[in-house]
Amino acid sequence: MLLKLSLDKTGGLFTEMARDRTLYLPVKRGGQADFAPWTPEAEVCLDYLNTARSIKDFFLPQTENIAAFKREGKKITITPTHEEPSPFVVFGARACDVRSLDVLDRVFLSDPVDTFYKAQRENGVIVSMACAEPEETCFCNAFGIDAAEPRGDVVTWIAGNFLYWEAKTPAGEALTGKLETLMSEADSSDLKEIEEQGKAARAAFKELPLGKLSLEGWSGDDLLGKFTSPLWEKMSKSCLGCGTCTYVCPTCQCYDIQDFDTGHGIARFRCWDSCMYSDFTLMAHGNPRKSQLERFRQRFMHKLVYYPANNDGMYSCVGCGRCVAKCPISMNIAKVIKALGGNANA
Amino acid sequence: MPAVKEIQEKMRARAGELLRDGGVSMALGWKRGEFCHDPEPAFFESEAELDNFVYDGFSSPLLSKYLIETIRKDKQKGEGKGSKFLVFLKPCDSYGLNLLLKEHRVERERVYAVGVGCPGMLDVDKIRAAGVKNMRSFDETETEVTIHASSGDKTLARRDILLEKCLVCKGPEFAVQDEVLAPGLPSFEGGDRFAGVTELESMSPEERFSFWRNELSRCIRCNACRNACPVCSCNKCVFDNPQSGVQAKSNADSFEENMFHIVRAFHVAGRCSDCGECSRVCPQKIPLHLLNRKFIKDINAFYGAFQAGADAEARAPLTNYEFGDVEPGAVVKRGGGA
Amino acid sequence: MPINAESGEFKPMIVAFCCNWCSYAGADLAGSSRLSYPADVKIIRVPCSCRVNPLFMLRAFQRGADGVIMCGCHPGDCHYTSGNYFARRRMALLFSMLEYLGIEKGRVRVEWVSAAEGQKFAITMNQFAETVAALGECKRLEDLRCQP
Amino acid sequence: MRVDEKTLAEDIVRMSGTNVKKCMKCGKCSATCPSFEDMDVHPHSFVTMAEEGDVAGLLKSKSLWKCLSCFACVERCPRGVEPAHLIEAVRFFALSPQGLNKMKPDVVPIFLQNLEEKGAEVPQQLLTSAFRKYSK
Amino acid sequence: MQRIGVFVCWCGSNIAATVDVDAVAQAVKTEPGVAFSTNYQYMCSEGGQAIIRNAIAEHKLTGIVVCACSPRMHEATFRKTAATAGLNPYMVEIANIREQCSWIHKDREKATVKAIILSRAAVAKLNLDSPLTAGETPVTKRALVIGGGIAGIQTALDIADAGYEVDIVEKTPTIGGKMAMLDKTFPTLDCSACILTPKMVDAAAHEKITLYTYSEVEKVSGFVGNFTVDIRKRARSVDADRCTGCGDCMEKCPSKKSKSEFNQGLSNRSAIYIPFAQAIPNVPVIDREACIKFQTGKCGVCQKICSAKAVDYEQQDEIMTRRYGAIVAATGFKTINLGRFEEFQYAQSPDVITSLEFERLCNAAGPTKGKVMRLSNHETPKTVVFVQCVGSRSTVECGKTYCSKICCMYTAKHAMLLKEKYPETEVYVFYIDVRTPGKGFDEFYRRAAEEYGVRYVKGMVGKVAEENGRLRVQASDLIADKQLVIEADMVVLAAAIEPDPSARNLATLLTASMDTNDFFTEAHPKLRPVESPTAGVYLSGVCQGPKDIPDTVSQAGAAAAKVIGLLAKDKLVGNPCVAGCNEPLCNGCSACELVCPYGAITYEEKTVMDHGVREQRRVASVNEALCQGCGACTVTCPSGAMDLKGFTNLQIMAEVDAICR
Repeated sequence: MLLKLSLDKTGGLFTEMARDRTLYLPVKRGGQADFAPWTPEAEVCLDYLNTARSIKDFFLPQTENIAAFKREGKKITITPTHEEPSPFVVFGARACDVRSLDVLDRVFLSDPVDTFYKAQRENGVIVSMACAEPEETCFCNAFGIDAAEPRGDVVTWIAGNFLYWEAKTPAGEALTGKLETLMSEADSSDLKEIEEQGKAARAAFKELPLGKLSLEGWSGDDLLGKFTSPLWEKMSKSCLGCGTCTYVCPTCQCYDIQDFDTGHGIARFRCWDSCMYSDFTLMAHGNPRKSQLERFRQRFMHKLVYYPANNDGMYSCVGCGRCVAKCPISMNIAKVIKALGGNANA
Repeated sequence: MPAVKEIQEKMRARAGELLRDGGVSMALGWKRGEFCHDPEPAFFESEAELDNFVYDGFSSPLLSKYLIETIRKDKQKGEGKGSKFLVFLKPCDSYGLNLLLKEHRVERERVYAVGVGCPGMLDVDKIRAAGVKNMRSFDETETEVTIHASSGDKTLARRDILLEKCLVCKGPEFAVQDEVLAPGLPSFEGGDRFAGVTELESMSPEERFSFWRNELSRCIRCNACRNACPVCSCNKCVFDNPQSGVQAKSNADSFEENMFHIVRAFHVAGRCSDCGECSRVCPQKIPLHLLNRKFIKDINAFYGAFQAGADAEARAPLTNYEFGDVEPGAVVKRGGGA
Repeated sequence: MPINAESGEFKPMIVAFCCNWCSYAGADLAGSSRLSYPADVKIIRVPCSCRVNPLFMLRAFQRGADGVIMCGCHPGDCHYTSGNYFARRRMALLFSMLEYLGIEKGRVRVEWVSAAEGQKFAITMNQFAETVAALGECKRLEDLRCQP
Repeated sequence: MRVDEKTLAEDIVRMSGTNVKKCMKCGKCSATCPSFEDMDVHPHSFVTMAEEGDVAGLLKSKSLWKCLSCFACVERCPRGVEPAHLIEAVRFFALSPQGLNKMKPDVVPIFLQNLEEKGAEVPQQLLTSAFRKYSK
Repeated sequence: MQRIGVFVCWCGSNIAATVDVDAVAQAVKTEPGVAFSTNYQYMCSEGGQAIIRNAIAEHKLTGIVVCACSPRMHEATFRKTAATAGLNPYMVEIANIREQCSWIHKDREKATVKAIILSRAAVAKLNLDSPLTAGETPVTKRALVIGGGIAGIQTALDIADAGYEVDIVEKTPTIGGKMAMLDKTFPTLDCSACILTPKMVDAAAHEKITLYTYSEVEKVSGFVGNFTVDIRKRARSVDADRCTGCGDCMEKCPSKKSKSEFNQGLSNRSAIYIPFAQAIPNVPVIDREACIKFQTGKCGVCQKICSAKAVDYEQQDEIMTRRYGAIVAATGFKTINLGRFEEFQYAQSPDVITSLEFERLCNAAGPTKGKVMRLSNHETPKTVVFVQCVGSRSTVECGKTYCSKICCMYTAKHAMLLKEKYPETEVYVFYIDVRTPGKGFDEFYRRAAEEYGVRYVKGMVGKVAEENGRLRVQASDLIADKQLVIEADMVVLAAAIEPDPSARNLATLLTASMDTNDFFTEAHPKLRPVESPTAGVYLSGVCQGPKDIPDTVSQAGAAAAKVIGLLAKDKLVGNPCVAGCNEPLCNGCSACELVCPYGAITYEEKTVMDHGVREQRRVASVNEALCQGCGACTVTCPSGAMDLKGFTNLQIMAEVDAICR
C-alpha cells in the first residue's frame, strides 16, 4: 500500500521512527550530506543525491570491538567487548547502497557467517529512497540497478510536496505499522506522478557522461589476459595509494584485526583496511603485492572479475560514483572498465 | 596574457619537443578525464600520447611527488640512466618540488622543471553550489568561467569559484624551474591566508575544541591528505609501521583522530609549503590547512618569516635555533599564538 | 587518574621528562635536600630534552596523564650544546598547537632546571601539580580505551 | 591628561622607538654633538633622564629646543640608542597639548618671522627638520 | 621474553622508612618478564651485589632492575655487578625510589605506591632493553695544530714534550703570529720577542714537532682518533733544505715596493722576503704577485745570486695527506677593518693609527727603529690621544658586540711606553670603562695614570678631523659633563679584534661549530672550554674568544693536556647509547644531519632491502665514535628511522605507559 505524507511533516515521522530505535538519515556535515543519528536539531537533507559515506558504516562499521584480554600473573581472562546490537533504521538509502548490501551479504552471511554483521543486518531496517535525478558521477544503471525503483524494507519517493512510502518486506510492514497514523493513503494520480518522475530519471541517467558505460568486456573471460595487461602499469602510475576509494565504497569489505595495548590489557578490534595500503597483505615473509600496480590491479580485478566469478556474475561495484567523485587524482573504476573492457566502450 | 587554452597548446608543443629531442624520457602532466573537470596526472612517454594532454582550471593535482617513484623505478630498471623527467609546475607546485630536492627525495639533475602560469584552480564543489548540475564543458578566462551544463549555461566570476588554496595564492614566482611558459599568472593578489587561523585563535578554548572535534571526528583515515602531501614522503609512515609503537590503521576513538592530525602537522611543520593539497583531497572536507597554517603562522611569528620550499638551502625552522627564541611557556601565556 | 572514591580528592597524574645532566640531577638535589612535591609527579629520565618527542607527550595524555612537563638544562647550558634549543622550538610549536585545538593551557609546561636548582625543581613541581589539579581530569586528550 | 610621570616616560620612550636600556654610558653622543655648548642637558644625560623617568626635567630643559636634529648622535652611537629620536619624541609631547595636529605648516612662517626677534632661540635647522616632518 | 630480577634496596632506613620495600618487591612480581624479586638492606654493598650475582646465575636472569638511589649514584656500580655475573652491563635499569620518592614523601602509603609505579616503569623499559656493546676505535698518536702563533706553538710544545708527534700548519711564511709583532707585553713590560722567539726556536728544534709554514689545511675527514687531513704546502719558490738564510736575495731583489705584512704596511719589503729577522723557518718566500720574474718572465736576479742554488721558480704547491688522532684549532685573530668608522678618520689621516701599528712604531726592530713619529711629517707627536673600544661593544653593523678584552691593558701599556720614551708628551686615554681583571692588571693601569700622568677621560671620542696639519679631537668628558676639543698630533685607535677569517672555512672542514661572531664554540662553556663539540677537535687561543697572552698560554696548555689525554689511549671506547639508523625506514632527508651537534651523521648511497625489494638509496649513517647520544636526531626524523640505543622510542613510551597505567 502506497502511503503519503506532506514533506513539511517529516519531522513527526522521524520523531516516531526514532522513538524506540536509532534512526540514521542524511544530515548536513562539513558542507556535505552524510548519514548520522537523527536528533531534533539535525539538519536533515533529503535533497542530496549522494552521501559522502555509504550505508556500509552501519553494518560493517569502520571500527568495532571484539574482545579484551587481561592478564593477571599467569592467568589471562578474555571478555567479549562487541557492543550489543540494537534496532535501528537507515532512512534514505539510495538504490545503489541498497544493492551494496547484497554484495556484502554474500561475503559475510555465507559460511562462516560473520556474526557481527549478521546481528547488524537483523537489527537494521532499510528505508530506501528513489532517485528523482542523478548525480553527475552516477552509473548504477551499468549494473542493472534501477535508481527510480530501489529495493529495501521500505521504499520511499519524493515527488511534489509529498513523501511517498511503501513497505516491501515484513520488517518494513512492522515499521510502517507504527507510523501509519501519520500518513494517508496515496491515490492513482500520485502513483502516476511517481512513475513519470521515474521515467524522466531513467532517461537522465542514460544521458550522463558515464550513462552508457558497458561491462560487456568484463564477462570473466580471459582472466590471465586481463591480469597481465600492460595497461595496469600505466593506469596505476598516478594512484597515490590512499584509501579514499575503498573507504567511501559501499562494497569494499576488507578489514584488519588489530590488538591495542591499553596499558591494562589488550583491546582487540577490527577496522576497515584498504587493499590500496602498502601494509595490506603484509605477512611475516614480506608482502606479495610489492607495488602500487599490484594493489591497484587487485582492487579492480576483485570488483570486476574475482568477485563475479565466485558470486554468480554479480559485480562488486554498484556504480554509486563515490570513488569517482572523491579520488584525489581522478582515477576511478569507470576508467578501468573502459580501458580494459575491450571495444565495448569505444 | 595568453588564454588558458593557448598555454595548454604551448605546453603540449614544448613537451612534444622535449620528448622528441630534448633528452627528456617522460613528461609529467595532466590528461583529460571522464568529465570536463577531472584531469588526471599523466605520464607521457611519446609525442603521440600528448593528444590527451590537458591544462585548464582543473589541473590542480600536484605532480612533483610522482618524481620520487618515477626516478626510483627508472633506477630499478637500471636502464635509461641519467634520463630526465619533465615536470610541469604551477607556481605553487614549485615549492613542493624544491622541498623534495632539498630533502634529497628527488635529484635535481633528473628533473626538467617547466613552470607554467596558473590562472587559479577551480573548485567543482563551489561551481555545483552555484546551482550548476552536470557540467558538460566550460570556457575560461582569467576572470570568468562560462559553464555549459545540463542545467543551462552559466558565467561565474573566477574568483568566486577558486579553490581555497588559490584564494591565498603565493603569487606568480617559481621557486625552481628550468624554463617558464606563460609567466606572470596569476595576476590577482592572494588574500590573508592566516585569516582562518586568526579567527579560530580568537575563539574560546571550548569553542576551538568543539570546532576541531566536529571537523576531525569526520576523519575516515583514508590517508589521502598524507599521500597527496609533497613533504609526507616517508618510505614508511610511522602510522603504517607496526614497529613504531604508534601504528594505527583507523581512528579507534577521538584521541587517535587528534593524534594522527597533530603528529602529521608536526612532522611537516617548517616543511609545509602550504600547497593546500591536503584540504583539497580530503573526502570529508576537513579544513586540514588550518592545522598546517597554524604552524606556519607561529613559525613566522616566533622565528621570523619563513616560506618552506622557497629555496633548496635554507634550514627549516625546526632544524635551527637561536639563543633568544621564545619560551614555550610564553607561547601559551600569550594565548593562541601571536 | 580517577577521583579518589573515599576522599573525593582529585589526584592528577603527572609525567615529567627530565634531562639526565641538569634537571634529573636537579630532581635528585631536591630529593637529597628533602624538598617535597606531590607523589603524583613521576619522572622519566632522558639523555637530553631534545630526546623528548612531542609524540611522547601525546602518548602520556592518551594513557591518562593530566599534565606533562619537560625539564632541561637552561638555554646555553645544554650538555650537548644545542639540544634544548631544538627542544624549545618543538615544544613552543606543540604547546601553541595544543592550545589551538582547545586543550586547556596549563597541562603542558617546559621549565629549565639546572643541577643546582633543587629548590626550583620542587617549587616547579608543586606549582605544576597545583595547576593541573585545578584543571581536573584531562578529558580532551584522553583515550577511553586506556581507562582502567 | 596624564598624571603619572612614569607612564609618560615609558610612552615617550616607546614612541621614540629607542631602547634606552641599551645605553652603556660611553658619551659618544655628547662627544659628537654640535650643539653641546648650547645645551644644559647633554645628549647622554637625556638618555639617562629618560631611563629614570625624569620627564619634567626633559620637558623644561633648554636642550629640547637646542638639538638640531642633525642625527650625528644617532649615526655615531655604538649601541643604536638614537638619542635624537628620543628628543624628537619629547618634543612631540611638548607640542601635543597645543593642538591635535601638533605643528601645522602655516605656523612655521610665524616661527620664521620671530626668528629675528628670538634670534638663536629657534635654530634654523630645527625648522628645516620640522618642515620635513609636518609638510605632508 | 626477558627474565628480569628486581632488587629493592632499603638503603638502611633511607628508603625503607617511607617505602614498604617488601610490598614493592611483591607488587612487581606479577609484572611481565619478572622472574625474581627481592629486597635487601644495602644493595650497593658487597652483600647486596652478591645477592644480585647469585640471582642472575640461579634464575638465569637476562636483566636486572635495581630499585634504589639515583642512577647518577650507583648505575655504574650495578652495571659492573651485572657484568661480573656475565650479564651485559646495559641490561640494567635503575628505579630511583630514594631521591625521587622516599626522601620527598612522608606518607608511607603514597610513597610505596609511587615506588611500585617507578619500579614498574623500569621493568617495562628493561623488557625492551637489548645488550649494548661499546665500539672501540684505535687512536692515531699524532696531533695537528692549526696556527703557529703563541697559542699553537705552546700547544704543540706541550704535546711534544709529552712524547707525541705534532705537526703545526701555519698559513704565513713564519710561525710567531701576532705576538711576534708586539713590542712589550703587559703587565710586566718585558720584551715580547725575548719571550716568544726562544719558544719559536724550541718548536722548530723539537724532534717531535714538524712545521708546515706557508701551508693550509685543505680537507679533513674521519673522526676522533682517526682524522685524515690534506695539507696544501704552498710553493715558496725557495728550497728550504738548500737555503742558508743569508739574505742576499732580498737585498738584491729589484722589486721592493710591497707592503710589509709584519710591519702592518708601515714599511716596504722585497718580493722575495723573510717576514722578520727572527722568522722561523729562516727561509725566504717569493711573493709571486710582486715578483718581476713571475709577472713578466724577465729578472731572475735572486736565482742568479743565490750561492746555495735554493731559488726554484718551478716549485709547485704540494698536497700532503697525514693522519692525526687530534686536531687543535689555534687560528688566532686580526684587528677589524676601521675604514668604515668615518668619525675617526683612520682611512683619511696617516696620523690616525691602530694600536697594532703603534706597537710596530714603538718597536726597536720596527719600521722607525722604535722612534714614535707622526707618519705625515715624521715628527715626534706632542699630544697623543688613545681611543678605546673602537668597534668593540658596539651593536652597529661594522662593530662587534663583545668586549675585545685586551685593549684596556695594551692601551695603558702604550701610554706608559710613550711617556717613558717622550716624557713631555701629553697623553689622553678615552675610555668607556677600564676593565682590568687579571693579576697585577689594575695596578698596571693605575701606574699609567698615577706615575706617568696619563690623562684618563671617561667618555668617547665623537669626531676626529684634520685641521691645519693637526688632528682636532672632539670628545666628551662625562665626569665633568664637558665637551673637550683636543689638538692632537696622533690618534691611536684600540681596534676590536675578530677571529681570523680563515677560521670560518676551517670550522666547516672540522664540522666544528661557531658562534655568530665566528669564534669557535666550546663543547661546554664552563666545563669543557678547550674542547669543541666535535670530538677530537680542541681550541687554543683567541679563535675561541678574546684573550691576552697569559690566558692564551694557559688555554694552550689545557688544550694540550686534553690532546695528550686522548693520545695516551690506545683505543677509544665509545658510549654504546648512540643513535642508529634503521635503513629501510630512512628517507635520506638530511634533517638529522642538520641537528647533530657533533657531525656524527653522514649520508651514503647504500643498497637497502625493503620488504624484498633491493634498491640503492641515500641513507643516514651514524659514526658511533662521534655520537654522544643526545637524541636530537631521533625527534627530527619524521619516519622514526633514527632511534637512540638505551633510550629507544619504544622504551620511553613503555615507561610512559607504565607510569600512566
